[in-house]
Amino acid sequence: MVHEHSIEPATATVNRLSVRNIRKKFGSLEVLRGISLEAHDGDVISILGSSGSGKSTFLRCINLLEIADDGEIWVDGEHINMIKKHGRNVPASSKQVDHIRAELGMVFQSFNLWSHMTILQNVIEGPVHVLKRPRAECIAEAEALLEKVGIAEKRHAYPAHLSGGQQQRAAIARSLAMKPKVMLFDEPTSALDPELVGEVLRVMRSLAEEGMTMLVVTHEMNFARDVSNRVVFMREGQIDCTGAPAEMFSGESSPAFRQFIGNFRG
Amino acid sequence: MVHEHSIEPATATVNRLSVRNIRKKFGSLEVLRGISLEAHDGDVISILGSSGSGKSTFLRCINLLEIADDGEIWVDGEHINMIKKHGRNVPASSKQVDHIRAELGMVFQSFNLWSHMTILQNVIEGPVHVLKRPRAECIAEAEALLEKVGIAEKRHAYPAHLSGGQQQRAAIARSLAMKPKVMLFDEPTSALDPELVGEVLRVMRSLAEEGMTMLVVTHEMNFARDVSNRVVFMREGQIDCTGAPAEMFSGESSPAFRQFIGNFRG
Amino acid sequence: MDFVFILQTMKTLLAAVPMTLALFFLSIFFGGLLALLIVWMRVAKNPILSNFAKGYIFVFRGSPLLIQMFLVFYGLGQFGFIRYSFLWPFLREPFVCAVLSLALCTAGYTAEIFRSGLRAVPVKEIEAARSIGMSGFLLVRRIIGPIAFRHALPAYSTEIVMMVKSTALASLVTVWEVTGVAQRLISQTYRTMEVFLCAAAIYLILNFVILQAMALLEHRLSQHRRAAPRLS
Amino acid sequence: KDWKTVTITLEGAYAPWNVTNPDGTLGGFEPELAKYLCDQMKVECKLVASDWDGMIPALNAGKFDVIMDALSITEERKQVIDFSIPYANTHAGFATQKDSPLANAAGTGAVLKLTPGQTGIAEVEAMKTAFKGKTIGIQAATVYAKFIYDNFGSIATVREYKTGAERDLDLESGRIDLAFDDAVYFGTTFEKANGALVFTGPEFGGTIFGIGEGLGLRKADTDLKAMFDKAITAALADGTVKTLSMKWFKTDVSP
Amino acid sequence: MWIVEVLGFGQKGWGGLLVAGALMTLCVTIVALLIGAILGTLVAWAKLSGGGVARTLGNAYTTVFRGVPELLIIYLVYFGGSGAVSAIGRSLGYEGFLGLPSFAAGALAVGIISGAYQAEVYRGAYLAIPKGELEAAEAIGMHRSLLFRRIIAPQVIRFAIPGIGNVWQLSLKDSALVSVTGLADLMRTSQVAAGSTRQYLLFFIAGGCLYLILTSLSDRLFNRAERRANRSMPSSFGQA
Ligand SMILES: Nc1ncnc2c1ncn2[C@@H]1O[C@H](COP(=O)(O)OP(=O)(O)OP(=O)(O)O)[C@@H](O)[C@H]1O
Ligand SMILES: Nc1ncnc2c1ncn2[C@@H]1O[C@H](COP(=O)(O)OP(=O)(O)OP(=O)(O)O)[C@@H](O)[C@H]1O
Ligand SMILES: [Mg+2]
Ligand SMILES: [Mg+2]
Repeated sequence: MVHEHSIEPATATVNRLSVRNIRKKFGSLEVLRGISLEAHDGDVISILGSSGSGKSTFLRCINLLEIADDGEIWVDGEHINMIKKHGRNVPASSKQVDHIRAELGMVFQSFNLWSHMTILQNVIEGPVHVLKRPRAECIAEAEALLEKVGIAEKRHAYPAHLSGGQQQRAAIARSLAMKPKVMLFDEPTSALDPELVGEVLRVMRSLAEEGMTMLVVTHEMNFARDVSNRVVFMREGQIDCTGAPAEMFSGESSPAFRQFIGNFRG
Repeated sequence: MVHEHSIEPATATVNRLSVRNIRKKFGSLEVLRGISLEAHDGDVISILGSSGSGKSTFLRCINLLEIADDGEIWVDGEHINMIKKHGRNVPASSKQVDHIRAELGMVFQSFNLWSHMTILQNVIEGPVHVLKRPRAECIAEAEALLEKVGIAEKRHAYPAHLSGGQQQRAAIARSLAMKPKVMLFDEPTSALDPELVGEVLRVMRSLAEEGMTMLVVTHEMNFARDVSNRVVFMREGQIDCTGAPAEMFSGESSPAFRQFIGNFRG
Repeated sequence: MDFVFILQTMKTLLAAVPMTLALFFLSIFFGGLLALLIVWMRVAKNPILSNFAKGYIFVFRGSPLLIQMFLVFYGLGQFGFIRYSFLWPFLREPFVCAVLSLALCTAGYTAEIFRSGLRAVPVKEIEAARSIGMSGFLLVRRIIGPIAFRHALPAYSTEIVMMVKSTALASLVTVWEVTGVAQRLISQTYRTMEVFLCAAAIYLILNFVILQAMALLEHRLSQHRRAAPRLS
Repeated sequence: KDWKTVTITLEGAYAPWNVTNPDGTLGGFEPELAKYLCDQMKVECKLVASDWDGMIPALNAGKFDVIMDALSITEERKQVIDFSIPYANTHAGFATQKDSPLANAAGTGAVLKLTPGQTGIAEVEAMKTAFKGKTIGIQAATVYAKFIYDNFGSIATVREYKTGAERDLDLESGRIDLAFDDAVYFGTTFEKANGALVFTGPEFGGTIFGIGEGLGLRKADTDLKAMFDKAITAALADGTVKTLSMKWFKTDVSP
Repeated sequence: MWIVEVLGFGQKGWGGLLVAGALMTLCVTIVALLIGAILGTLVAWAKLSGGGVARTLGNAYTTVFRGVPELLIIYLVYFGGSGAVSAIGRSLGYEGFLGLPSFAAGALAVGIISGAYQAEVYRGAYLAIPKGELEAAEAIGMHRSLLFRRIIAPQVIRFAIPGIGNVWQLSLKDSALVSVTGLADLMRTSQVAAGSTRQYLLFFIAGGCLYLILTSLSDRLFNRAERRANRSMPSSFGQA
């Protein structure tokens, strides 16, 4: 267990994802105040933290939906190039942005399925139009994926006709279809009822078992404890403490984290 | 603990709410297949059940947002009169419907605050315009209520400017302002994040302590176990089993219920 | 009722329907293209472009089409530099001018309609697309365009119906479509009501057909909004 | 019916027959003639402006009693309204740009009196060769339109305008080569064009375009027609029409 | 400098008449909008809640008055309406002509058209009210008239404001057609001035500019109303 306020050196080796000293301000509000993190092959990292601590912003900075004011990001060893424009950080190449994003799967809290497409169309959209792969091949893979997350029979339905848990699983399938190197999950279960939570967690667990690298922002302590191999606790835009779940939940953590999990009777 | 498939006789005594053999079809889909229930003064009844089992429909039938095809309802001893029109059940008197509804408070899952009114205006709307009570008096009471649910400082804000938990509490205050005999809650916490859930449950708990009769459709097992004095488990439009929470959660319940709470490690 | 006269009138008016339709389709087509350009400028970050688009929309929505058409047709010809430019062979033609001013006008309206469609595209669905690596034209073509178009469709149907009626003004610039022919018939026969009722019937039928077609399109594009098919 | 007041309508935008002054009052040849006629008949006249498009139906609906708007007396119009005797009869002619090759066609400056149905006129035949392939602008649905179609429809492109004013703008800009219309109307147009436009070929007069311009009246009001006929006869006899005509048209349009 | 003189307010200037025309246009449009508001509410109500017959009539109204050229409707009202009034007058023993005044006929005609568009606006606005808010009102025992007055009407007005702004814009321009009734509105005044002076381009441009001024004034008014009505919404909600 480390109290992590120092900067990790980013070694561009087998690291799937490497983030160094990310900072982000919204106006005068400093939301991220220097975050560093590394994820290796097969890592499942749970990111915990109270509301407003900057968890979503952190994920959004990684896949460049927000541009960090400062810091470095490597995805699968590739460094994301930034230049300064009018005193603000902007990506040097929008081609690289698209390409990096295609390697990072993002599953949003509110699913964000495209409402004008069926589930199958949602899933093949990226492979066919972004990766420009043959349609027939993509459909076959998409059907296998939908099978895997357990909603194959809904493939011709529109998102609005699916329950929340089904939509969430469709969103996961959509991300997986891009064969990302790393998956980012933003509170994948918080809008679901207990039964649906179970379904989604089951899918994520099987992904973890297959060795997918994942960053998961979650309020599900059970998931953090039982599935992930590392827990990161964020507080006021910084990493307050991090460590293996067994250590963290057994009490060897910061006082803030102990207070945070106070209500949790695991 | 009773397996409840028989019809309870409706004794019009101190029962706040009494429902006998309610049935409801949507088209060919039989959503409620004969439900009976009694709630006495101070009862807090949790209604559990998986998605689609008819919980919401049941609450909506009680306050006549849906008209049951069959069955009897008494509110505070008063029988709701129905007549047949074109072969369908309709309330005999719309005056009675308005009057009954004023005695039943309903808190919707999606709050349904009136978006064009401030929180205070939302709360006094019913007392002033439906109960026709003096405005000044209503305002004083409303402010006390808002104080009680902890959002007094937001009274001049519009619903859209409040967080989910604040909106939910405003909706509760709006219902309470009508001084209902019975409160119906439809999943009052399912759209909230874990911290807000706590706030809302705290308010409900204090209502329970004051002796308010409540029917609560919920997914919060902790609430069902710790706050309510009776648990009803619905399954496929029927009451599968019912009983005191202690008995139900300790395993003396139907196999379906045990499976339902399987994931719950209270 | 003088049926012979009405029949004769109908025959005369129907002969002008192709002209009305030609004006309509061409101006809707070019107006739509222009509207896309205007709306692109309107939402652009560049203040020069967006202010130009704002001004364009203001002028063409804010003044009567009659005046616009008059100025395009009779006004442009007053300027020597236009009369001696390469454009004159085109602008000399009344039909071209009629289509041009109809298209300019509808582009102003249509741009506003498309913009409200754009505003209705959920930001989150755009983010989802970005997060799989979509950007630029691909994003517009696959996600933003279809959603915005679907949302704009009802308002756009209304605009299209108004365009059918607006073609009536083309007789001002010597393009004789249905209303112009009707007015000419009236000044020959002085039977205002009969002739106008015939014209009205033609427009009503045209618009009814167009509205039905648009409703069909709307129906086809809103599968995802309808209730799910019953699984029985 | 006892006529004490009579409502007369005119367009107020057809210089120099009738115009609106910047202060909103009506002026021109017809309002001044109307004043004389009403004084003759000892009735009070009210002049109201209204739109040309709705004039004849509005007369029959009873919105006013008389139309005085350079209304040519024609058979078609006689089917729906009645006319007084004519108070003017103007010539018609071709106009073109001053430096156009079509200017100064044979017979320019002459006046040709024609009767209805007359064919084989030498001057017209000459113009047909001169105007071959050109574009002639006319005001739609006028007596002149028929004349142009009958004589030039086969050799030239005829373009119909809703109003003469629009046609004149196109003549100036060169979209059309020739225009055919009322000669006194052209008089004002030429004045505004500062000499850029001129007549070409002879002016056409006689009864070919009808017997002239008269007042439009409802068929039922025969008594009113009789009163106006009498007043117009007087105005023609004592030279009032001629005086007003010289004032406004710089030529005599008395029938 | 003759332009200044011709468009000015002096003895030879048409400024006064043009401004009077603009005011007339404004009056016709305002009255038409009010007539349209009444008709539109009735038709929207018929289309939403009426039985089969009312709904069919409502649909017919909106289809016909949106689908038929405006000019024709103005003719129908102007001449047809006068005919009707005269017939009533005659049956009461009044001889002679009893017409709808030009202003009334023009405003009524434009109002009828405006009503068809407003009906659609109100219908859309009603459908935009979250269903839950209506249920919440029913659930505390509001009866229908109270529900309409307290919950539906205020929200319909709020949602309808942008749409009404568009209808206003349409009516402003439809009112240009009432000149066939002889009403000296802005369009006809421009045409009269153009015909009397033979300065067509000048007066059409002047007329166009006056229309644009009317538009920008009313735009400002509607934007303010929209902001006011949306004060209960988050600031980003659909605002321009
Ligand atoms: N686009 C933005 N503009 C301004 N402030 C923002 C923006 N996005 C987020 N913030 C602010 O940044 C802070 C962190 O937000 P963030 O969404 O990252 O929190 P979070 O940890 O994901 O919280 P939650 O658990 O509630 O989702 C919050 O105070 C939020 O108000
Ligand atoms: N208005 C309606 N028309 C047709 N079917 C309906 C209607 N309302 C509900 N249903 C159906 O009735 C069944 C029960 O619905 P209900 O909303 O009562 O379930 P629930 O127990 O509240 O579920 P949840 O926990 O998901 O809210 C569902 O299958 C639903 O599809
Ligand atoms: Mg978040
Ligand atoms: Mg429910």
